[in-house]
Amino acid sequence: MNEDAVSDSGWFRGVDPGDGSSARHAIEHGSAESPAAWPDHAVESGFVDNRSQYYEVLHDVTTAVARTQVREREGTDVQRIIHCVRAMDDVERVANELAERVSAWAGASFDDPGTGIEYAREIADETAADSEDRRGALDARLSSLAAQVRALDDEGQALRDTIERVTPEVAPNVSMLAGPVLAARLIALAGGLETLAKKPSGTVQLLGAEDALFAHLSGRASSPKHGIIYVHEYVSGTAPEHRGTAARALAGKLTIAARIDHYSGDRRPELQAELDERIARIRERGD
Amino acid sequence: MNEDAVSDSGWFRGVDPGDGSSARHAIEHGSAESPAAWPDHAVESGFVDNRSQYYEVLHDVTTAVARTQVREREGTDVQRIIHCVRAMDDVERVANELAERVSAWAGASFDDPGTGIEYAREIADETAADSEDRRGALDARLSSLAAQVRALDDEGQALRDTIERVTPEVAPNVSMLAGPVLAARLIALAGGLETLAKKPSGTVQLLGAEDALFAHLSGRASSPKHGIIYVHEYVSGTAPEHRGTAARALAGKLTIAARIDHYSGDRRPELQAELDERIARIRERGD
Amino acid sequence: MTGTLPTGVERRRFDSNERLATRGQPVYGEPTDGDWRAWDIRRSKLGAMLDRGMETGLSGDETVLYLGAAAGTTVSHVADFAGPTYAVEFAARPVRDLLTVADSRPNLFVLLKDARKPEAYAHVVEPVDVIVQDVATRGQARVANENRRFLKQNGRLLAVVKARSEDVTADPTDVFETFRSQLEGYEILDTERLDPLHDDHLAVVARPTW
Amino acid sequence: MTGTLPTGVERRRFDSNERLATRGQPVYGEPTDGDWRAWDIRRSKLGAMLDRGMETGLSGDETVLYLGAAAGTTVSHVADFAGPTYAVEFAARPVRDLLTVADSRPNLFVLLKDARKPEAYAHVVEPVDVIVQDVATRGQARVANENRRFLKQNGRLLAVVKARSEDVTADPTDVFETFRSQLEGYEILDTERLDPLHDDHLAVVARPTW
Repeated sequence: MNEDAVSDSGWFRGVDPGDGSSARHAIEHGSAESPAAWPDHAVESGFVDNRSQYYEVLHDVTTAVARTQVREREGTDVQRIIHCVRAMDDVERVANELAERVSAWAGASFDDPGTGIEYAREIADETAADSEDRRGALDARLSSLAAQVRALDDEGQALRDTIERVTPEVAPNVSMLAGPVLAARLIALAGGLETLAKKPSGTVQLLGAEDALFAHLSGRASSPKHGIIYVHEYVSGTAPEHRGTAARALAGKLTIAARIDHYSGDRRPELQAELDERIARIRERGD
Repeated sequence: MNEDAVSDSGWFRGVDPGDGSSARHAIEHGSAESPAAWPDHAVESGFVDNRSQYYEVLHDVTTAVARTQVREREGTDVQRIIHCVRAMDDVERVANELAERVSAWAGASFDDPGTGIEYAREIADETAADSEDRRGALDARLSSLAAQVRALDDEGQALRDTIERVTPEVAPNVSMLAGPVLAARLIALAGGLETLAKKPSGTVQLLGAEDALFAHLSGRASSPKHGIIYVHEYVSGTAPEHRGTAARALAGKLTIAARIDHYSGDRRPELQAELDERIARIRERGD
Repeated sequence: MTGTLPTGVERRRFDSNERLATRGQPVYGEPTDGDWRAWDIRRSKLGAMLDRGMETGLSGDETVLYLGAAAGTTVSHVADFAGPTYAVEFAARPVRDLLTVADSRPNLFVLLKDARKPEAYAHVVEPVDVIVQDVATRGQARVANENRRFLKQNGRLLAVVKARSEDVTADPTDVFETFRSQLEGYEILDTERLDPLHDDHLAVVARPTW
Repeated sequence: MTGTLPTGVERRRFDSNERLATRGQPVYGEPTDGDWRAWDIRRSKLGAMLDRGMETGLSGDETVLYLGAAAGTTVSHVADFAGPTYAVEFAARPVRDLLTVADSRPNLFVLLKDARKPEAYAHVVEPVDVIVQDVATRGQARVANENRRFLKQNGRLLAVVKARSEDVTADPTDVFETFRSQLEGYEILDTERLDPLHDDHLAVVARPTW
């Protein structure tokens, strides 16, 4: 226990009752070795007039402090999600690039080189007793390169696991509707949960399609119907002629979900039911 | 010992003296448990007329077989170098890309994020006792990502080491003049030592500048003066007005070196002396 | 049913079932009847303890320190019948919900603190009649020992020990035995397993020794 | 200097130094005098053995199996004074140089083979008077044992044991002792360390036992 950090006075010692900021600082950063009859001390010291006033002040201050702390911690979590989703994309991309190199290299030694990360993992795992010749023919550097691909692939998976664990804590409703990874991508594209919550639905619909939108605005292409939300089954799994409508419906619900996640944090299971119903209707009748 | 592979007759058994290909195959792939007075057997079996003729045939056949084998093995080595240099470029590129991600992420936790691979290695190595706070603040996923960068950086170094060891064996003269890594790049760009040896000097000078050359031929840019050989100190370290001349001189010597490497394999230290002298003259007088 | 319910907690009929209830703003979608709200004992271990008649010593209007308040399901009922209620919770996410619970309960004080570090809230929390402990971390006995300083002389510790939080592979009986042996400065008055409503949970009533 | 030089090897004066020499096409930039070429004993362990007068049993015109011929520095001199000379080398790169050596020596037969697998060249190599062994791999005693089959009854093994090839960390004396103890079917006639010309190398002369 750090003696320096421990005083034996209540949180209100030295705090001006009219100065909320110093009160909040005292609650958050103060400390004491033992409890004491703080309400009585507060009255005796003249911090408040009576016990009931003390509890009133205490309620306001503790609530304000906790709210700020929660907001800060969630902001940190949002930043973490953004970094994780960007890192995951980076890691998956470079794993695929190096896997291509492994495949091209292995093609020089074997007649049947496979492709992709799975094949690189095979090369890295090449230890089976029945493939001794093959192992002998395997360049040590190629094995090592393949092991890098395997490690990157594992890293990508670990990042995905983290995203899937943390995103529903921070954005439960967006995660419910979009799945945690797409939710994380939307938050990352918007630059935060708050900025996502403040965007109009039409913008959310086109997040990740900025290039296509710019091409459209420059008169070089038709208007894009959807951005990253295309990967959602409710968009990509809807017939092309209704896809724009489905994207608009999904973006609408996601926008509501983001606002609830940011401003209240309640879980609203009914959002999912409403979205399900709306998409079913669009797929049936196109509206 | 595999009994099937071992016969107890000489290499010339069943070989038609006039059929060089079957003789070479017998030398390369035949086997016997024990030696025997093969010259006498060969005469007795009528393969040759006398011992001196036997040795003459043996000399020709063993020499021809060894020459072919050497050429094949070196072809494999050249392919290995090409794969290593391409893999090294890939690995170094992705290590730098992921290091940027590490740096951006670390910037969210620390006030003093560094940049580049060195900084990612620092994050990965963060174990010093005096930085416990900092270590506590370090996201486990960020540490893990940084460790990937470190592993990729090590892999790139291992590939470079392999290139530096193997290239001088395969292309001693080009390696002497250009350094092993640039030599490997030239071989990789040409697609092999043989193809490099067959290219005119002007082409060697521009290897790696194909895009710039294409832009020039399309009338969109001026003629490039050098390709990858720009990284050689004799080009980049020469004053701009003489750089084209220096590049031409270096490319000329590299072309000669590649031909010697491919066709004879002799080491020719005098090439280095000639190049040194030529560059000194260009730097002095521009010719 | 040997224990008496504290004042402010009653058994009432909701949809033809008799259930525990307190008076207050509803929190988690529980059935209501006028001011009264049902206390879902499947979601609340303290509710289960009261329901099965454990002698908790609660009589109403106590000062309470609640360790491991989570989203507030149980602490909302406690604040309904108790006096000043200090709710300690370390995870940020459930505290968002806990704040909503506190909004309508002026006697509920939310502290985003670590229950393993009482010095960080001893400058706020006064001596209490009851500690309710429902933390899901390792070292649950240590948490009880560290927080003993907050209990008044004839106070009560109402702890729920979660076997899986200590060691998912160990036999719950062994975990409970370890908790008992590690508890220091307390006299255990009663213990009861909460199965089947709450598997692998042991309810403990204890008072501080002096 | 107890040993006699084989026919075809002479001490001759080059640039005022008396040096070993053989007659043949120069190979590695060594000084020449007419047909004669100096044998650089700093680059050749067999040359060093002859120079310091070890009793090699070589008299000239022998049939030779040379294991570990490398680029041919030494084997070129051997082929100059010996009869049919079978040169085994496993690494491709030095064989390119070795082929140049063989071009002007019709009695030199180059075999790109592994000296640890004699069956792969026993269909080519006849029984020999001398094995010269200078391989830089682990298991040098095993190489000598495996190739014993090529030696005629009164033949000689002239082996150079390289301590560093067996174990870079071990004491060379221990490595040499291990080599001696692992040699099977040979009687050791003489051993001599080649320091300082060739550090950590032991020259061994042996003959097969029957």
